[in-house]
Amino acid sequence: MDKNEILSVIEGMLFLSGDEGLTIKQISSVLKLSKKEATQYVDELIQIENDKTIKGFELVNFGGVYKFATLAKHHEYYQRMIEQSENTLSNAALETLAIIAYNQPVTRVRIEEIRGVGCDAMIRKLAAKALIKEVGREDTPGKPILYGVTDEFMDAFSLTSLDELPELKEMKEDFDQEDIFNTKYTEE
Amino acid sequence: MDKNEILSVIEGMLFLSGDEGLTIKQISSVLKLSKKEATQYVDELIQIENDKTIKGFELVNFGGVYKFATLAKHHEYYQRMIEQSENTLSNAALETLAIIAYNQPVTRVRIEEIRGVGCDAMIRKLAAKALIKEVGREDTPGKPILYGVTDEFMDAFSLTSLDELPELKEMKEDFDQEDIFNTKYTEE
Amino acid sequence: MAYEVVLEDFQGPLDLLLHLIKEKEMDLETLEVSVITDQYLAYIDQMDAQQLETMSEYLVMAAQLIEMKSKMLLPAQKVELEDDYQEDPREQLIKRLIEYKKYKDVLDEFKEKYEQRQYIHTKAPAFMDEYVIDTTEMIPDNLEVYDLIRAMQKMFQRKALLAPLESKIARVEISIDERSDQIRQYFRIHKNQRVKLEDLFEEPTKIFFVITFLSVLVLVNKNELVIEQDGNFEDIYLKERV
Repeated sequence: MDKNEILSVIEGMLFLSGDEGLTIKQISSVLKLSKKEATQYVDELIQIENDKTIKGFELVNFGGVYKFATLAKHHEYYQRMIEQSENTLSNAALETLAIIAYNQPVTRVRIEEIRGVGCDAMIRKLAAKALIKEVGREDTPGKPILYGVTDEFMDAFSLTSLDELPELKEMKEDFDQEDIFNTKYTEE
Repeated sequence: MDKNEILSVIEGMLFLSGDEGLTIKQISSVLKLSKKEATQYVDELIQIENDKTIKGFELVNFGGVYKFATLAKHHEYYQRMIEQSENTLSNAALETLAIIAYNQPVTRVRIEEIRGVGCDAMIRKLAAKALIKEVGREDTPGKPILYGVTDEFMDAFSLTSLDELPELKEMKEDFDQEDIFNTKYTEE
Repeated sequence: MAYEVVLEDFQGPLDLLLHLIKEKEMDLETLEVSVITDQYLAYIDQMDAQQLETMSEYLVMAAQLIEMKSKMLLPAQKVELEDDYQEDPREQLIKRLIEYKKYKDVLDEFKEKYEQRQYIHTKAPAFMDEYVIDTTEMIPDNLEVYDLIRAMQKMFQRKALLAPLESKIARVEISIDERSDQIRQYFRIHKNQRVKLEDLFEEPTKIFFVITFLSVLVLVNKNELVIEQDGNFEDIYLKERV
């Protein structure tokens, strides 16, 4: 593999890792390079990304974690991008709603566990839209608030019952042969 | 804002949006451009990303949604860093999806007619996978649900538009005519 | 044995029929109902009786074929008469087979598109919840259940993407004692060397950072390690106290 290919793969890896970013250790292990080599390649990549004419994001190093990050000077556009999506619900909002619908009554901590990201702002936003509401307190230390979906939620998604949502099992399952046999011919 | 800045912001927006991607409409509204201008910029950006020497990802268009995606040829490296949730579609699933894609909007009964088997469970499953969705009701007795394919479908099959589906070989259905009988059922 | 074969290989009675027609090298349009019916019934015969419930579609087709075959044994005149008024069931079946075959023919290409897509990857959207300032009470009016399903599917995909990285970034709860021992071990390997403080922070998790930092303080406090810095804003080094 020539140098440009290695740099391309590193670029792709960093792209895929998104917010999480990658360490030199991870890069070197995927590409089977020494840490020293990996560091040299990453340094070179930083230079290349930095020199681009069209630059929507750059390669940064936060405490040994490398990741792509957008430029501060374009912040207002990204802000606007989020705002623009307010007349629809963002994917993050929909995801949070779906988790609440499937798990209600559910605490914020549990939602965050499932999503893998903090949801504080999101929950406030959804509550402001009356799509979710507090439905009680969990009987555990700290008495955390339990959330559930509202009639407005049912209305917004034209649901008469939460049973109309596909089963979680169906959403996760693969289309493996085995399963097809069990379901295909069992009709009403 | 000069052209390079606009292209940079679009690049940054696409990066942030990840697999959700962006439509021309979203890009044009954030940058306060006409749709035509936005399309030109995006086309230009596709070209620029395509011409990069170091290329870990490129700009793709699946069903009118633009997003960055890594290159197929580097797949083996990314496989080492992501869990390959072996996504396979069974033949039954593919068959059902194909019939829906070519005939949408289409009712379950019609799909079953073509396939010659019941499809209730399969349709529920494809809907749970977000590959198809209800797109309305047919104006016939019983108001049966009409199904169509989704953005997720377009992405799953790397389609920019449904025109890219393989062409169905039309056979004349008029059996009173002699020439029909010339076509032989042979293996391709 | 044959039952398994049938189910695995065929997507239904039409699929099985196409297979038999191909096997017999028959013209689809001049389908010989009697031959095909016998073949079809031979397949059905091999099926496990216990599974017949799930085979209803195959049986319905078998019944239709038998009916067709018997009709064709009737005097031709009568068939002709019926022809004027209603479609010959044989032609109806042929039509169905032709239509079904149309989709069957593109399936490989269809599948290939799907498989190709598996080789390219996208990333999760950047975490931008922090930008969410909107507190309007408006609920968008264009929502559908599909939106929820799609969001969940994206989340499952995202989780699959992050899982291996997360597992590498050992989430194990490590105690200060354990981490201190690891650091001692580290200095046993790097004997008499000055080590950059940041080299100890190899796992990029907050908890690991905190535990490592506290462990270093403990070790310094116990006089096992010394902190050195050559000047303001220079790198910070650690070394074993000898």
